[in-house]
Amino acid sequence: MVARAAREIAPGMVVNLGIGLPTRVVNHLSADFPVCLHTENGLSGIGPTLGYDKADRNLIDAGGAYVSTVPGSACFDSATSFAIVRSGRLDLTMLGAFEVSATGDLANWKIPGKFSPGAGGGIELAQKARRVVVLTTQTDRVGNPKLKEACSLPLTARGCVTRIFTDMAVIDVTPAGFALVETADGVSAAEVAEATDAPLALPDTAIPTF
Amino acid sequence: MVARAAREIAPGMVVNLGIGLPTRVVNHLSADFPVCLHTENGLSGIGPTLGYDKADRNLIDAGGAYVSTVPGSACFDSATSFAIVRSGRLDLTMLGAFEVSATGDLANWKIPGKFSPGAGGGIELAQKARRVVVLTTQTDRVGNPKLKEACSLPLTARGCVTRIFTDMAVIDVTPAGFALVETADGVSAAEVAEATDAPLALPDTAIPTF
Amino acid sequence: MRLPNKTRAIEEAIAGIKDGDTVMVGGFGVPGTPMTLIHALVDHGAQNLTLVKNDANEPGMGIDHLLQSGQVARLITTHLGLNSNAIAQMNSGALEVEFNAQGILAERIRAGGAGLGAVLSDIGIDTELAQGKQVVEMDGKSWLVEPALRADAALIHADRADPFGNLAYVATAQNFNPLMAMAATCVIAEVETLLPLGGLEADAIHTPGIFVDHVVELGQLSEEYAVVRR
Amino acid sequence: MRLPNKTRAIEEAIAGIKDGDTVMVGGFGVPGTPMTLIHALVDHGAQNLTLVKNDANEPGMGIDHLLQSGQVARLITTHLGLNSNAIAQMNSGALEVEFNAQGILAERIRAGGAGLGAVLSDIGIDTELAQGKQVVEMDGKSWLVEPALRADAALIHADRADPFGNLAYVATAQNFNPLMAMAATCVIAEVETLLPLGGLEADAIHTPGIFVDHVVELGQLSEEYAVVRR
Repeated sequence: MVARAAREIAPGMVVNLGIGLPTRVVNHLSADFPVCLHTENGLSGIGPTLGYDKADRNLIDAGGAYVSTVPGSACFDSATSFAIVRSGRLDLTMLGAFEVSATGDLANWKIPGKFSPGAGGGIELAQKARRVVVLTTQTDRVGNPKLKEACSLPLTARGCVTRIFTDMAVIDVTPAGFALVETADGVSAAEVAEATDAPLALPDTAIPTF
Repeated sequence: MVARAAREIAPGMVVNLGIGLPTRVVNHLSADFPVCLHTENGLSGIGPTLGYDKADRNLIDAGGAYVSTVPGSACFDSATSFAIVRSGRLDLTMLGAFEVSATGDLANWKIPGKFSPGAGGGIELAQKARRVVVLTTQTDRVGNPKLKEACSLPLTARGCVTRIFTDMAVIDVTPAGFALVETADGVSAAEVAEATDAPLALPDTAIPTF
Repeated sequence: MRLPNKTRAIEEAIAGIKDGDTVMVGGFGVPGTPMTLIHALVDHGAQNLTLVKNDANEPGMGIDHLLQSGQVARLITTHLGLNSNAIAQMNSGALEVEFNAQGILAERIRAGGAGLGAVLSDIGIDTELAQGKQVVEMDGKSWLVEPALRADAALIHADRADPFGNLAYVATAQNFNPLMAMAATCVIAEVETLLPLGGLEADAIHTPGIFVDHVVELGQLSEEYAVVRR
Repeated sequence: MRLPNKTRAIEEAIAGIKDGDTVMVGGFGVPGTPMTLIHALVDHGAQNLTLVKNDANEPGMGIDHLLQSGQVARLITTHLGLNSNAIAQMNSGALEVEFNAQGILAERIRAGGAGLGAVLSDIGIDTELAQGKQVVEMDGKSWLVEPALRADAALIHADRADPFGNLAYVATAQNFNPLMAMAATCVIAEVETLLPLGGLEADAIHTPGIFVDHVVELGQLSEEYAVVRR
């Protein structure tokens, strides 16, 4: 699924990869692919993640991983970094999710009573990137679908998500709700629908696999 | 009067010298005097003004004069420059004036129907510097007093001026109005009062001269 | 991953500007004024423009060329004192002028570049500059609403750049350039020196290339960039 | 003219912080966190503090020391995910926590440093983060009022400085430091390398020394500044 999500990045894009699964997308981009990766703690032009031995103590991404730079990287303060986000200069952000609704609402920062560490930069990414896609497992640890008719958790942003990459499928958020685009190799459309807590439209044609 | 005004600058101050007469104060500060001069077009640590032959085409003050730097000068954009001004980091600004009122109102940017090129950075300097003093002639070109009971011109800022240096005198703005502090050598208190269009309090003691 | 290349021929960079556009122009006096891009905009010929610029340069220099060619309908600025042509056009009604306090113009542009709606300020609140402005009460105090400014295009002058559009300025040529480079849909930078990727130190970049759309390398600088002898 | 000297012993720099003060602390994770100044503030002992910091570091690191010593009554922040101590204190009610969207916290601090009253933003306007916030209508759209934040003191970490307090940061250790260095009445910077006046290039200074009150030169860096092996 991470490799499939990486193919969503078009040449020339400015992209922010959210904490967690999305960060791993960087490992699927080739050295000569033209893209600018942005991290909200103040760096454009992220290079591959580094091991502790090669790490620069002052060079991390927003998730705390030690990253490298590429020729042309730029460093900036947090106000400038979110000016980039809020003024619409991010072509794409890939975020994790607790829940995504059939109207593209995203919940990924708070589970009342259980998990409320603050949203960090997630709200601005979700609300202001030109395109927001989600990278997540189809269900949570106990098997409950993350794609639902409506979110039950506090929202990060409304109507922001346009596509979801899961371990089972690629699913679009359309004006009519969720629509299956692709399935993972060996997964059936029926299995995806079963693991989705909302209607899932199927294409008229054969469903590609990834 | 310019030399006298220069003595108003205490060691360690951050000072902005307005366009016109105030700019000349720089020539009365010694090389080892501890002070930081700020110009609103984006420089802290102004050094002496330069002639055209030695000028750097990219290094001017807000009045367009070619200036130099000192060790430790910093350059910054216009937003940062006025952040310095509005957040109260200027200990002192010296400004020119068309009129000053007995309550410290300043008018120095517009003469309706005659002169209205815009206020530039003058309003923020007058409103936000910790101390605002004025450097001007006692009367205008046709002999009309610039110090008046109330300003007739559009205001730059209200109640901002605390002291005025003129070719005739040093005059404070007190809660009771104008008060004579010093006179220029050879000028009498009566002459200053005559050239002031508002009551002028005289000290009980002998009046120093400059 | 490698960073995309944004170097362009000047005509291509400027081609997207349309009649009626709002165009921000960097510079405070000569330093930082994109003299070459301004001439290209005169040649391009877009009409009925709104310009945003700190000052109107001087007669025969900088944006005065756009005023003289009649391409400017409106000017948002802080001070016109050195350009008698601009003042004459304003007084005759040929040019609509909106004056801002200088630091407030800077903040309005920055707010546009930062995706904010406005800033609240008390500058000029008890003077005629407050006339017509929306007032908000907050914690018992009155504040003026100073709306964010954005533009269709920004013309920027930088000292050094790389092909991704990372920019560095020198001395007092910085002024409004880094702010305007955040606040326009299409940001065009003319640069004195174009370095390869990696030629600018990451910590010494004033404008991250993410904000910049087109990079135009200048050749020999014209006399307009030189020291002005008055 | 020469620029004044602001170098101080660490105890002298920190001495002015009082019980009940609001203190901004730079850093995002380890990079840019003024570890040494934080220890000095623990030793100093000021109580009932309000801290403003992007995150709460991790247990046993950075501002966790101030949380553990019980000096912090309130924390204005964006994310506590890596500090279980902070979350426990929040859940027990020992620590009052105010969460902000990260870029909005940055803008509120910058607005304080720029002498503005607030910024208007639409971030989170249709979520629970908007609850309790003042709303302003402008041009037919609703905006949240995000008030400026200022502090009594700011603790800053810089890579290089000169005696006047001009500061330069490296890599992602910049983060909130340049913003907080604008927004406090007393700005205290710890610096890894102290250079003579003129040792920093004027165009490569991130924080002009005008904003800085005290410069503290660090000796050998403690383990707390090192790469974190999880």
